[in-house]
Amino acid sequence: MDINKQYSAQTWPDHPETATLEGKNKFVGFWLFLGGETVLFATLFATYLALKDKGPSGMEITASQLFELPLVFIMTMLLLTSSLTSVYAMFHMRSYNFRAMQAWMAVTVLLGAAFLGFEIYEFNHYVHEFGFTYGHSAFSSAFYTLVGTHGLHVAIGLGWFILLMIRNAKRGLNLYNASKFYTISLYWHFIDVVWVFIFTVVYLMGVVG
Amino acid sequence: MAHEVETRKKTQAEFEYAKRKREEEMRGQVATFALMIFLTLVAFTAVAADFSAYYVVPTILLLAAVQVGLQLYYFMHAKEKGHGTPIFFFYGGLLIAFTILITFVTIIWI
Amino acid sequence: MSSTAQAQKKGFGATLWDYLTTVDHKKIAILYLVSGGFFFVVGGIEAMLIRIQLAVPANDFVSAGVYNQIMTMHGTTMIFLAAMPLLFAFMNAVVPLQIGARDVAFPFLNSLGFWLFFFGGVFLNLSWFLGGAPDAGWTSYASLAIASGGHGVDFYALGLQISGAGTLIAGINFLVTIINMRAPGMTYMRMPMFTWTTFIASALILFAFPPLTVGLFFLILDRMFFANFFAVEMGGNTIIWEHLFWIFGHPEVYILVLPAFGIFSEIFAIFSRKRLFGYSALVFATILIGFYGFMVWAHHMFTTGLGATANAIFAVATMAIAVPTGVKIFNWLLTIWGGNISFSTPMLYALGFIPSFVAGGVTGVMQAVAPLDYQLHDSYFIVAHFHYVIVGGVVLALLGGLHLYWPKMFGTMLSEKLGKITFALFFFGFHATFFIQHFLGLLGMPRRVYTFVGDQGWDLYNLISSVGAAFMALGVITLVINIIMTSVKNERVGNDPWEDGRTLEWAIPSPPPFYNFKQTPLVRGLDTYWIEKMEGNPEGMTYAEPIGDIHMPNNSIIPFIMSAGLFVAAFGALYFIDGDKAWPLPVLALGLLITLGSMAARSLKDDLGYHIHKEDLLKEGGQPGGH
Amino acid sequence: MMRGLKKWRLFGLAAALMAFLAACGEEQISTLQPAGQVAEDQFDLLLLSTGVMVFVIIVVSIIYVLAIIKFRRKKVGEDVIPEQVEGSKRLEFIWTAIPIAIVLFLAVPTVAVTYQLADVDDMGVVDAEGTPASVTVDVTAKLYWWEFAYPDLGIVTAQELVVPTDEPVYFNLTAADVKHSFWVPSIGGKTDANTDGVNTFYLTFDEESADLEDGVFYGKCAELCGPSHALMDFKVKALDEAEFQAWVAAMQESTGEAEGELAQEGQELFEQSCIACHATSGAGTTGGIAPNLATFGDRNRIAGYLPHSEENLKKWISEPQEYKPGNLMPDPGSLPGREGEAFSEEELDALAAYLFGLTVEDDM
Repeated sequence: MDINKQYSAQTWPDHPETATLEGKNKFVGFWLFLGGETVLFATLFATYLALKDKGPSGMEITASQLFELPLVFIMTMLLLTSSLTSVYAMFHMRSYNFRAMQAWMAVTVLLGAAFLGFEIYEFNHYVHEFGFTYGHSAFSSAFYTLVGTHGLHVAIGLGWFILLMIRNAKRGLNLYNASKFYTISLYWHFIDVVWVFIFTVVYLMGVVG
Repeated sequence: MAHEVETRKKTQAEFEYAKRKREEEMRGQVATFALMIFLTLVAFTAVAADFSAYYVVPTILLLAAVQVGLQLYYFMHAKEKGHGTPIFFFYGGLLIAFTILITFVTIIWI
Repeated sequence: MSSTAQAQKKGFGATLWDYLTTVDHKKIAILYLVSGGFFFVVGGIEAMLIRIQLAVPANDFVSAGVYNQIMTMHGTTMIFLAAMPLLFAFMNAVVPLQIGARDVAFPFLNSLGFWLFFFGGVFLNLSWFLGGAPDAGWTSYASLAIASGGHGVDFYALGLQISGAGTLIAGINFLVTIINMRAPGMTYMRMPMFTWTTFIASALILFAFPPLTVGLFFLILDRMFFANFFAVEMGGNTIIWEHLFWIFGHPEVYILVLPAFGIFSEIFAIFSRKRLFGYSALVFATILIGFYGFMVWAHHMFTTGLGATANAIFAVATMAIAVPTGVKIFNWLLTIWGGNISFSTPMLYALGFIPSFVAGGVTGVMQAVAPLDYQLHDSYFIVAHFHYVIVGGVVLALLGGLHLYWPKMFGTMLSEKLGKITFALFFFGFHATFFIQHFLGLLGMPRRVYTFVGDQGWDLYNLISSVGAAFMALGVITLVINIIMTSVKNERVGNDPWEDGRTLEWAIPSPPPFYNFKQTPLVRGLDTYWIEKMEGNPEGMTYAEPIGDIHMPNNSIIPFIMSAGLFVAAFGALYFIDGDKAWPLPVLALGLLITLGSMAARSLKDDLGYHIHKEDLLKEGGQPGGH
Repeated sequence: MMRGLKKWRLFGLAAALMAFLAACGEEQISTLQPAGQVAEDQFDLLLLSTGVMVFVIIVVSIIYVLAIIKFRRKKVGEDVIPEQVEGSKRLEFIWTAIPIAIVLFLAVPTVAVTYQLADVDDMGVVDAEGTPASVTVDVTAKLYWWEFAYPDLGIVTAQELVVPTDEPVYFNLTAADVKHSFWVPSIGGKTDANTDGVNTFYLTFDEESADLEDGVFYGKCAELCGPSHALMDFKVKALDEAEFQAWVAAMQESTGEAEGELAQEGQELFEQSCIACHATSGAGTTGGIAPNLATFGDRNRIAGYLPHSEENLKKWISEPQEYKPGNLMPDPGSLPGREGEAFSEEELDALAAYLFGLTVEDDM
């Protein structure tokens, strides 16, 4: 494949992400990876459920006291919206509109960064207001590990977005990088999928008790 | 490894058609998004309204499952062609994930 | 380039650099083979020390603490650092050839997977020199693993984490390779059995390793970073570890044994000169075993106290696995039935496998009988059982596969005579060592004991077992002699040295040229090469394309550096908890920086590979030996 | 000639018999010589499953041997290319259906016995007067020793479990430090002693242990628990109902007082150095950090595995780490009042005299 080959909107394939063998491989491989990630997050969720509210005898902090829904709602909105903006980015990628794609990706990154900021604030809040540190109890370890692993995925996703945007800023779309843009957007949606379960299982079910 | 990619210039009609399809799809995506926001609002409201946990928990889990389906099939394009194998494996992962979750809420004991 | 003869002509430095940077699946196969072989010998030495210690009652050859380290490292090394990489060696060497591909789907990741495994294994074994090896058993049950002093268990958790990441990458790579890279006409139901079993085993890796990853992270976080997953007094729960470990650990058995089944399937077909009997039944049995593999893990935990209902469910589910396994055994028997059996070395291993594995299988069913398992669990009976499965299944496959594929990988045959001696010594030693252990278990001897008091009815049996182990060691030594002697002689062989090859890998030179297939083959049925041979096609292949330029990936040192970064970071993490040194945190950061930096470098630099031009391919003609 | 052959036959028969008997192991520890209902049920399952499995092995072996003999290249011919058979639906059906039938056949008793062995409903049931109908033992596994408390009887012992025969004995099992596993092979299968939570089960002892070689059944720890896992043995004395009641009464009255001059010296020393961890009265409470020594003189082993002699006791007291690496018993020098000084030979004699005098069986 010639990396310098120029395309126009009319020569650009309908599915540029899987137009090359490398793209196809990346596409299938990444989906498989997400299948593995599903199991990984499931074990974290399962452990969280097993250790929820568990601590040294006499521990007083429980999920229903800890969590505050307004903050979680804002974070959810941010992440859900960022999922839509990355869909827009892919829409423009498939339309061979590089600038629009970059712009939507930038929006996605901003939303993701805001989400991450809130999460850091939230953790900080728990530690300082409640003394709910990582080593506080089995509950705290399970909570921070589950939500923190998700946060780490968000951070990695942001770094990945930024790296791709900088790297390709000057040369625009080609079939070599189309699949890369596509996989990061898959990854980003997956992060959103995990968050849907986090806000449901951890926060909402935590508040319900 | 055939690394050369056949690219072909679309005729104007083909191009217009593809473009229209994409735009239609994008409108669908926005509708999906609206639905997702709505489901989220329902879930949060149900919890904030302090209904009995027996009703709320299954409801919000169901809402989450629906949202995930929307993400998978619309945002992640799983309904498009060529997704058979990936989705098969993804569901394999979900099946095992489900087994693990069931285990950890039943036989971890204490 | 891919021939050893040519490699010898190059300087040592150039060859070393070549192997450090290679992304060629055939060379990565050799890397897996060599390092897996090395760890196999290390694990074997540990096994010999165990049998020396247990040869007589109240022996003080090694102390209790050291024994536990040896025993732990024997299990860990054999499973993670010997059996799996050796299987990966054959998968890498053979699977792309069997499906008519020029390479795997992700050559770069293939190299990364290997180096992660390698550095993880080295890290784990450095524990011997840095204050003591892990001593909580290869299962590393949480309460003991948390209580264990020193850094042994830290080495275990970090080392396995690194090499486990490599395994996961390798698994995904094989899956995508088999899904996307099959030659035209190679439908799923025309794939050779070894490819099929690799496919299923890789799927198991994909889903089984994440729970291990999580479990190991919990262990790392608990031991080194103040978490409380398993600290009961802080609300933790040790049963979580047991579940996570066995959710991984049971499929792991199938990850090992399915490719072994694949190798034997190839051997049975080749040396009976007959197509596999009931190919489609074998395929479905493989899929079924893979699926069941995930649904039965709690049979390792019958005595934990999960309750009668859980035990009953998992007991019956476990028994169900016997059905597809039985189907496989009978299909193999019917493959040789009516065939034309040649008793060459690989076939001896395959024929030796059937009774050995059946014995291991039936004791498995006995242990599925949950109440009976209360007696057998954690006794020497279980030790006998899993060695019958792992040695009688996997190791025999590795040895048989080694003899089978050696000419394909290196272009020269191993000596048949020495090969048969190896088989005889190893096979006799294996049964002498482990058969008697069933009875030791029934007579009340628990496993993982560093010594035993005499006159409990165990003395003679233990001695017999130790003598048997010596025969296995002799067998392995004969194999090493065989490898050295035949490598020195280096008599070259042609495409199909066993003369009855059936699948595509036998249609190309031994060793294959670095681009594998000059022209992509067209697959016209199961056992392609056999079909072409029977139809008198002198080329051995029908081609799907004319000769043209071939695209090849570039070599890269980045996988090596990326893995080395994690290796460095692991030291930082390991010593962080001591709190008396200033350097761990900077080292942890430095290591992660190396890894992230090389990831960024990889992503910023385009790696488009290069082309072999049509003219060069034509110039080479049909010369075996390649480049 | 014929006579020679006959002799050989006899010899062969005798050898086979010997091998068979030897293969059943020592009756105090072998699962093949069950001495309780639980072990018998498990032994029956062993026989059943072995029988079924031997049948499978025979079928496979016959096909296997015939195939190898009939279809070897020497016989078939060097250049013969056999027919490339694809498979057979009928055969596939047969060897799927028969194993399913076999599995179902095994599954029924498996499930039944699994539930049966988990049945502890009668545990702690009391009669009209409020006395428990059966004996319950709280077992706590600790680093390399076992504590056995009888909460209903108010007594505690260690290392040697004493139980009545011919009635179900119920157990509550837990671990104090790391996981262990409780196993008396000739009485019944093992159960893990977890650090989180209690496992309950029952065992029945059908034979009195007095008839055995050492007068005890052997018990083992079956879960790796550290360096001395191999040495974490315990013993079981199964007494008939009357003897058991006598033993309980003697335990309840045991005081740990010494008799004789040397032993009294030993007691003084013991009370200076050892009493902080070891109780010497059977009517104690649980949770001691070291074994209760009320029955020390009745025991069968020192430190769980050394022969029960004064000599071994002295060695064990002097160098506990040497004999049970990783255990928690301190060196004599570090005991209260010792100031780094080991026990002298005289002191060891006195301690031995005292400890060997701690017995309840004499009072039964």
